[in-house]
Amino acid sequence: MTEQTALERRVQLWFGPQHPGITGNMAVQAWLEGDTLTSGVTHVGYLHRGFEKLMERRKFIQSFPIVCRICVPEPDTNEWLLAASIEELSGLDKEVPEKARWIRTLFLEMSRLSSMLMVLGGHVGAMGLGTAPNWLITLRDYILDRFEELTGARVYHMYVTYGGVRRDLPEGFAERLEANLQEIESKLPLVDNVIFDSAVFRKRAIGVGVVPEEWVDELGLTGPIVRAMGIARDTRTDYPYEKYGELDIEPMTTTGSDIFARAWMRRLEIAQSIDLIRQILAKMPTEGPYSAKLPNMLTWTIPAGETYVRAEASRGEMGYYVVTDGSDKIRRVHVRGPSYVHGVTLLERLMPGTNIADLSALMVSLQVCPPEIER
Amino acid sequence: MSLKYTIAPFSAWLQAVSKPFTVPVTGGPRPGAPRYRGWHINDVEKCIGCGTCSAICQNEAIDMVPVDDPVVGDSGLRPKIDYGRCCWCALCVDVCPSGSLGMSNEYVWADTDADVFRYIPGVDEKPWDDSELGWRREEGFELVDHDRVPMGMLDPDERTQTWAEVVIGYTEEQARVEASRCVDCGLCVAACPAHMHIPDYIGAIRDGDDARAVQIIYDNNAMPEMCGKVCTRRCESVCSIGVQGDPLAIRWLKRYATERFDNLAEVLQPQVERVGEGRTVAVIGGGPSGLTVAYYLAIRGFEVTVHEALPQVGGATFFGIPRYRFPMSSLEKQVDLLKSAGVKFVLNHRVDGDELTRMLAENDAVFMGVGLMKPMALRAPGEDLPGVIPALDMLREQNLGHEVDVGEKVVVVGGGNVAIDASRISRRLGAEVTIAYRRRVVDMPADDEEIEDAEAEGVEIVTQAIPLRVEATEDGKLDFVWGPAEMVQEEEGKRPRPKLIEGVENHLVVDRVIVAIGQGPDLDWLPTEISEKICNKWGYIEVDETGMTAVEGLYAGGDLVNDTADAISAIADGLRAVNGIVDKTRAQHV
Amino acid sequence: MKSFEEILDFAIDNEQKAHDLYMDIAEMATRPGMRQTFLEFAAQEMQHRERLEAIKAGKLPELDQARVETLGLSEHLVDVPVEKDMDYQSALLFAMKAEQRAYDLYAGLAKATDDPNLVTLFEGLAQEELKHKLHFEREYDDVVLGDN
Amino acid sequence: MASSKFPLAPPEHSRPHAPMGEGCFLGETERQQPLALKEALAKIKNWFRANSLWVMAYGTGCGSIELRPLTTARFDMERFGMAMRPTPRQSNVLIISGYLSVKSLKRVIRAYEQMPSPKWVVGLGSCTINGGMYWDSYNTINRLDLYVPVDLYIAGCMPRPEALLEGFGVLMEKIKAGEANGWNHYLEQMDWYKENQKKLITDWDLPDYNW
Repeated sequence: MTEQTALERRVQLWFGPQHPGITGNMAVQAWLEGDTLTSGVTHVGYLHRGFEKLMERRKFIQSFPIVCRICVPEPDTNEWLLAASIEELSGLDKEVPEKARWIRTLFLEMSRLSSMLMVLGGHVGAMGLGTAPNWLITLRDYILDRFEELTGARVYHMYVTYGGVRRDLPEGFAERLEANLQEIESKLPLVDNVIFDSAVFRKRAIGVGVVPEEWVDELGLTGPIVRAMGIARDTRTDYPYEKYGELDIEPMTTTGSDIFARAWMRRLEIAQSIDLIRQILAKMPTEGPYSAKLPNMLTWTIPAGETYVRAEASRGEMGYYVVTDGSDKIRRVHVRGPSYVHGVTLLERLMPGTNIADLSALMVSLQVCPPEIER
Repeated sequence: MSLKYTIAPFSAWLQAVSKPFTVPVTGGPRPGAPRYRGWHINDVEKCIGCGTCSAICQNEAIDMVPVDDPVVGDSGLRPKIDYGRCCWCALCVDVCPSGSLGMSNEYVWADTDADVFRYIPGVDEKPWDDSELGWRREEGFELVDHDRVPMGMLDPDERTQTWAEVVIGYTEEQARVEASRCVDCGLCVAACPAHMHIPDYIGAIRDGDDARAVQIIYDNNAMPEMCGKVCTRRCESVCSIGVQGDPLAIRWLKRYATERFDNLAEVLQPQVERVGEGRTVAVIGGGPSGLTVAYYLAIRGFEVTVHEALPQVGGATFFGIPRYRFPMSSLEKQVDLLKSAGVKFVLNHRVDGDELTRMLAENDAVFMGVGLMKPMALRAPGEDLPGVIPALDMLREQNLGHEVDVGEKVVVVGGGNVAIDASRISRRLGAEVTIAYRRRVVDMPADDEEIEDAEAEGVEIVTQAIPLRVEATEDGKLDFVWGPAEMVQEEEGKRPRPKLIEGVENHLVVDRVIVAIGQGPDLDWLPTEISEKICNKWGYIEVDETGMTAVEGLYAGGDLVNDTADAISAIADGLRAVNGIVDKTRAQHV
Repeated sequence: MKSFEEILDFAIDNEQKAHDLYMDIAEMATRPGMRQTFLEFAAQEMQHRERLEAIKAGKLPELDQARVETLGLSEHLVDVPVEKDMDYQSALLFAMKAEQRAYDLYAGLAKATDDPNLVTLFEGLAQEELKHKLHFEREYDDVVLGDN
Repeated sequence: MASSKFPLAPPEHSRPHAPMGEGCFLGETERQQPLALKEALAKIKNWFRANSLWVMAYGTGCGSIELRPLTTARFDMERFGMAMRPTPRQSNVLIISGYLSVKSLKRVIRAYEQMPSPKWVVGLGSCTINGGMYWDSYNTINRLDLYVPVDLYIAGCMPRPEALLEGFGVLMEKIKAGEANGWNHYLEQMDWYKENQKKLITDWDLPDYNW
């Protein structure tokens, strides 16, 4: 047998789009030597719907049902960002009632919690362990129940609007949410046992997929990935929005910057979210309007201007750059989602040298959300 | 790796003995949350078919389909929802001006056919029609603006001291804000007798294009400034925003647009076919219907002459409407526009029967809009006493600039706009005024705003008061005797009638009794051979769909013809006659 | 005391007289609209007459004894003389008053009679006239007093 | 999708579902069996098929977010014999969970054709019925049944897990009754489907059928 060249030994492998280990509808084209990737290219576009274009031909209020579909597991950040950016440009932000701001903060934090629960399950799910994901998705479902009660829908809430929120908290909502939080808290030690105390997970996660610290500023990394390096960076504390400034909140950090650290980071943030939700419920005023008086939404025009508004999604910093031209529609919007940086740029950099079996776990730990990459 | 990490995951087995949290499937799917956004429901009785739900739907999931005959204030359309488009955002529910649309909390629907997922809520029967729960319109969260921009008015105390216009009018900024409240449903267009293009001109005002607004307004109204001040606003009564909030101030917006321009001829450059070159038309009566005919025929090339008995055209809008509502300058502006369009006026000239016959022979068409000039008599004992005067006479004298003496205390009999005008004028002349009306305030045909204004100016309204007789007192005053009435509901849905309670008499000593109980046609001057053909038993004139009477070439319109007796209906009659005359002329060309 | 038939004949005659009166006024009227009005009134009286004749022939049930509530308009409005050129308001007023007089007649007869059967008949006829009056009063209330 | 682009009306589409008949999917042995036996066998087979639906886990659109809870203990699809399978070769239910971009459509066609017959397609949500949210998007298809035969639609945006369970119940009934024959229809009307698919997928590089 003649000696094969390195190039000849390389195997090209399509990972996705139809693959249970991929985090959504996207694909990775990988070149392997043995079972180690020499390089990889991400392929997106399977979910592209052209949100930014669609929003240019919808009136301001009509964009709400669209934006929440940008990120399926965590739609609410998008709703808030659209509302906040247009409120800033129109001057309506001064009229948002106090209670609406509290409800919005609660809403955003519930959304982060539900997303974190899902991703933590995904961490082990990607390694073929089914127990923890099944528990965590169910726990997430309890939060979805509360969302359903609050907003009228399980997944796409369309709850935040310009000037406030669409409905008040239902009677007894806080008590039922608290009961759910206790249920989640009571299950978390069990979850710890099957994730962080699992030999399988530790072996496959510790030291795998390390993101070097120097890439943070180079690539614009944000969110749990950065905090898992020990860098205390969190939009909620760095640029407080809504009522985060009035909450007792410190960015959680851990060290290691590997898959394990990022999973642990999410575990910490789940605890933090539960704590924050309790704080919000305690501080929220019971009386007062939940929405400002709105102008006619069918003819509402706002002055020309541009703004960038950001929020901390569970994946990292999410931002909307919005330009208006004085008409009743958005002139141009750019959705800056963390998934593009994490799921395309960072992932492609991390792929060389990664074991093909770890690729799925790596993608989950970067929390790649394909619909948000493509929009 | 320590043994702990090998053993710990097995703690999951503990769950095998814990309470399961599987949702059972028996008894159907779990009900949705109390405000779940499920399938649509619609209270079709409440729904007015305005289509606002369809307008706000970004997915074009809602089509308005006809299910019923349109009536005023209800387009007869109902939303049909396509669940191949719907995204359950419930913006349609939150925007619904009538509050009829809602959502049930049911959410299960699976079928093999893609074309079945659409229905008309409330019309097509569905299992969830009676669903108690689900997403509903909530008071306090509106996607449309329910609050009208308040109109500036003179202070009531100040008003009685002056003849200046009471309504101040919108500023540019106020008008833009008010105009932006429109949802473009078009119910007003159907309700307006003249079918003015209301959403279009409101849209132009909103977009800051006032000239365009005026052009659209003049498409089918030659006296919009008058309408902008005194119209009876049937448009506003059907405004979809008005179901739950304040209707759009359509009248004030029209007023704003027309007041913006002093020289209307410059703004309006009507591009219409001049079909009437070389043809002549005579108009008898310079009221709203006559002037409408004059303007639209003149810009089409007809040679129009308006014959008016009073020294000023305008008809009821001149002699019947007090100057504090419709100032002379506004009327003159309208007349100037007509003059610039080439309309000739013959003033102080009352046409008689012979002249009408001659006119019919000499002109291509004659339009008659002489209005209701004969006041209804009180027919109570003592009505012939000096000091008992018809309100119309009093208004005319006042508007002609003659001295009117109402004394110190006045009672006005009636509840229409004429009664209110007479009483407010009397207030300005310094009298103490009481209105005696046979029915209740809600039954008054007068505008609600007018009634409020009158009360603010100190007019006292006595309701359910039936005039019994008028007697002269010894000191030269009049004793107005009235009896109380009870309201009798004779037929469901009709307005209740007053019935005199026998045996009670109330006295009111006044200087003048002004009678404003209504007016009827006065067509005694018509030649019998014409009146025989065109009059009905009430003395009104009957016309066909082109506005023409049974006499060839004789058209009629205004209060004489319609049963609503307001300016905008007169304008609509005028437009009908214009179309009739133009169509006929065009047919003759061919 | 007169018999049932005689009284009905008297009432029929009354209706006939009213009919003739309206016909006369219609003849006098110069304006075609008003002529039409009075012809209609006359036609109505004819109907009333036919109704009474039917009762006389035993074809119709007894007269409705239910009390008719009128609006009380004719009581306090002035009477109008018969003129050549009556307008609609006067015509209604005239008709109203005529029905009122007919009512008064039957009501008076009912009072003056002792025979309970006849009282019932007179009162029925009186109510019948009141119904006619109410018809005109309603028209007056709608058309003439639209603004009051 | 404007109908003008597709002049052909769906020919005797997957609805109403034609009864199971002779077709190219039948093996040689089945062809030779007498009719009564064939029918009886078909009934038994359908009963088994309906009670062991294996679903391909391909998150084609946002609806897949509600498929995940379905697999957990709370909604527990496995009690109905349904399970998520990772590859088309192992599954017989393809869930199109919402909108399909043109790029995804190509993969869906490939995956669908790779699935062993009998196979069923379930369209979730408005997007598969008539375009849904993205009716005016330049990159999504509006009507799914122009490209692959759809046996069942479950309306919602997204349909909740409970609605999905109910929907699968309907699908099972259809299968048991032998009425869910979209796969058969696809083979019979292959030309029509291919024509529609090729109209949209301009960089067509697939074999005519992905066995």
